[in-house]
Amino acid sequence: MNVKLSRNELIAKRVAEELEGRLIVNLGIGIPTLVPQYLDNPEVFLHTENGMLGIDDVEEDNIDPNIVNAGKLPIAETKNSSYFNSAESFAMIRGGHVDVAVLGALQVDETGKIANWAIPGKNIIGVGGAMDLLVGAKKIVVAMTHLTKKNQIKIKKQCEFPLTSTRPVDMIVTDYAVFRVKNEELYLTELMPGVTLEEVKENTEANFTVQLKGEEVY
Amino acid sequence: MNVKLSRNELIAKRVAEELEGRLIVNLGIGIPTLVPQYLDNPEVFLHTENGMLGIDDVEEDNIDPNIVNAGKLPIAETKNSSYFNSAESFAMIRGGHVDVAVLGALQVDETGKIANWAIPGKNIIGVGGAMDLLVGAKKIVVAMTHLTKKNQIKIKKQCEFPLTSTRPVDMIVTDYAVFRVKNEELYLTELMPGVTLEEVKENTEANFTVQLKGEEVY
Amino acid sequence: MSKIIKDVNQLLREQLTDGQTILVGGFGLIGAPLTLIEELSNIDVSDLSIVSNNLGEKGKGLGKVLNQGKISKGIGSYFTSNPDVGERYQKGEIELQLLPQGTLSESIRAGGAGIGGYFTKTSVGTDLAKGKDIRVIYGEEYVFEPAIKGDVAFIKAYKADQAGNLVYYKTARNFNPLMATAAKYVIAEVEHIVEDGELDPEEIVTPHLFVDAIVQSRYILTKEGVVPVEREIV
Amino acid sequence: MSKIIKDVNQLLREQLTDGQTILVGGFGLIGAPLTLIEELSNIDVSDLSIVSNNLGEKGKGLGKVLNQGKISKGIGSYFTSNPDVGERYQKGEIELQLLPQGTLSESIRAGGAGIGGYFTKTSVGTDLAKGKDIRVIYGEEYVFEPAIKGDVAFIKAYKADQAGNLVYYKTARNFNPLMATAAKYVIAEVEHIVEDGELDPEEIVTPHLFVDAIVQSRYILTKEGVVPVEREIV
Repeated sequence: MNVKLSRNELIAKRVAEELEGRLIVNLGIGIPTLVPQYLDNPEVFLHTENGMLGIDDVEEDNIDPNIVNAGKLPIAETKNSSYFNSAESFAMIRGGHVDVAVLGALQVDETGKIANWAIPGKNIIGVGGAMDLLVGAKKIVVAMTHLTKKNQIKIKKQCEFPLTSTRPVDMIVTDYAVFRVKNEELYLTELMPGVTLEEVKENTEANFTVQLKGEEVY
Repeated sequence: MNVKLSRNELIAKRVAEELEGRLIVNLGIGIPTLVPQYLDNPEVFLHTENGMLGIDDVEEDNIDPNIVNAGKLPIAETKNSSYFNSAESFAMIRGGHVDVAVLGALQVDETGKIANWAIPGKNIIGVGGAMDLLVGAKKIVVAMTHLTKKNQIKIKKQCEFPLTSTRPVDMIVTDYAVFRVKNEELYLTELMPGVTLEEVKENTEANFTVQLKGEEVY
Repeated sequence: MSKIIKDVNQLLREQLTDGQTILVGGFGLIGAPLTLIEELSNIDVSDLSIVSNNLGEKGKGLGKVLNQGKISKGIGSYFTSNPDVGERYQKGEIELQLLPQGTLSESIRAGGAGIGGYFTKTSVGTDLAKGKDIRVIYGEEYVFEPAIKGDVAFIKAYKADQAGNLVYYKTARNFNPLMATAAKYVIAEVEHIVEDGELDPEEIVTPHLFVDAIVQSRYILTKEGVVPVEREIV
Repeated sequence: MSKIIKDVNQLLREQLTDGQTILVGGFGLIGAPLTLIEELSNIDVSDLSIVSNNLGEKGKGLGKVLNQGKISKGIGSYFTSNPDVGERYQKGEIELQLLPQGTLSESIRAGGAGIGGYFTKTSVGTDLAKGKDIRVIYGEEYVFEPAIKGDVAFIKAYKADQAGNLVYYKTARNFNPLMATAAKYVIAEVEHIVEDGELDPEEIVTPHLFVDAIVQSRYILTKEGVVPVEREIV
């Protein structure tokens, strides 16, 4: 099977490749929910902040409306799943017991800080677990399209949208490229298939250091 | 059967009579542990701060070393018992979910505040759950002998021993008398069998108002 | 004295008054006390403050009560799930207090546990920390959050025994065990009422000392949405 | 990579270093990780801070380790259970931090939950609140207590599955589930190791993400006291 992946699938697949070793992983809504289909690491255990550890895809016939993820999509138990209340779930997140959070973002600034919960001018009436994940997960991976649907730049010098946290993320995976964040600076470390460095530069406002494979400088 | 009760048993029996209606009750070590044998109220549910609600006496043959109360004495489950961890147990206590705590005391002052955890001059190396119960239980009943083993007065103007809490208790049951505490003042409301008012006065340093039955003034 | 109450309408009329704060369990409709919410829509009460992750969905669950104008304040983390909330907020018809979901749940736990308030790193440096106290602990910045308590809690559990011990079902657990600890009067709506001794003491999630009243669920969330069920009380 | 470790002595030699803070579960000997404590007495390590409700009993449990002079600080609520603690304290051989039991347990929970500290009414106005910050919240005085965390936790559970999910036994639960959340490296001593799927997801008390290593209990508390048991690891 050699199906051409959509932009979102391409991003999800690249994130899945990053999840090596025994890991507790929390997936945000949107592109992150596509990650599991590319995972073949049995030591990745998925955590959902509404109170469950150990998540599998569910077959249509087996849907139970009371087993859902944070996006309220139906999921299934695995052999070593457990359930817990919301305070315990966020205790896990804030307490540093989740290894990786994969999150969507509206904007990223050039220090690696993200905005993913509110848009100025609209009602700011929802935040959910975004801020908790940002301060608590050991590693944060952003999975997002490089540009908005209207082709606006999302990786900016500064976010116009309110920040989710003062903590920079660790990695940004888009349909154009992969960036790593070190000491509040962005490093372009990979280009996605068919994308040129020039295209990344044209569509990114933030400063970044190019550090593609074979160009390691630190 | 008309067995003469010991002083401690007399105190425990009087405390048991006080436990009416549906109640969650926590019993401290010492005299309070004698209370259950005089209880015939099926709506009293015993709570122990090491993590159990719903406690019964245990037969010698059924002792399980891993089912104990806060005094580390073996106990038994009842039909609606539950277990929980220490933080949850003290959340119940501090959060106001325990109706009555029956506690021993070393001294009581004339405002109804007690000292029951430390003796000056000795190492102060143990407090356990005493302070939590004092601030959290809805009603505090002290169950203690009126005098020390050396016949020293325990109900004093002021405690010489360090206070357990700034919160006054609600009731004091001794082998001499019953006192109620209202607005940080002591009211003698009952004399124990065979004890005279004179004897109580002689053996009590704290000021108190006499308000024996038939003498209600408030 | 049994905690099992058959007349839910009467129970709510007895327990609810204008201006109260009500804690309502659930993550959207999952684990929401749908029967109690439905009955709330039949009761004449106003100016309620509702503590709940969401205010239901459009016209459903708490969304129905919202549209009756009974809710003057919402305390939650994700009101976005019901567009009617944003609309009322815009018109100034409802006050909202938005908290990160971890802070919402922790504050309710604190309320039930006799904790006055606590320090969390969540939201430090963001718009949601504006005006809140900051304290440095072991070199890191934390924001102060006060405990949340309610007058009444509406919770949803799976099973209750006669004493009022509760167990939950899957991810319908969510906020319910927390809210069961943090209100003066706690009403648990359950799918099954069993005899004492049928619940394993090790698996009881909410010990009975937290529960004041038990009512039988008459609305259940299924794959097809919320459906009424008829079941006899034991 | 299995979490089940057979060579406990080697595990402790790898994980422990002088000066660490170790959280040790149990209420006296009930629910204490007796095998890990016994092995601690065979390890060359010193200047330990031990967070535990008690420091064992005289010569038993942590009492044995205490008498070896390995413990320089105790953080607990009831050291009275071991007279040797008082004696060493008198001689200035050990530092003690005495906390109300509810504060001890809440501080450990806070440590595991990413809470920097919290306000409790417990101890306000007493000798144990001396020098601590007081804050008035909704008109009542509370005392500030910082979170407690450890480098290593020794906990005792009843069963573990292969992934490391834990369930406990009766009142042997006590501090163990809290301590399992609050250390960088968590070692769970268990009586039974079962296959994944044998524990009910609803009754798991400690989800596996908290547990780093599992060892088989070789010492068990019975009516006759602590006895060695020989059991094969699954």
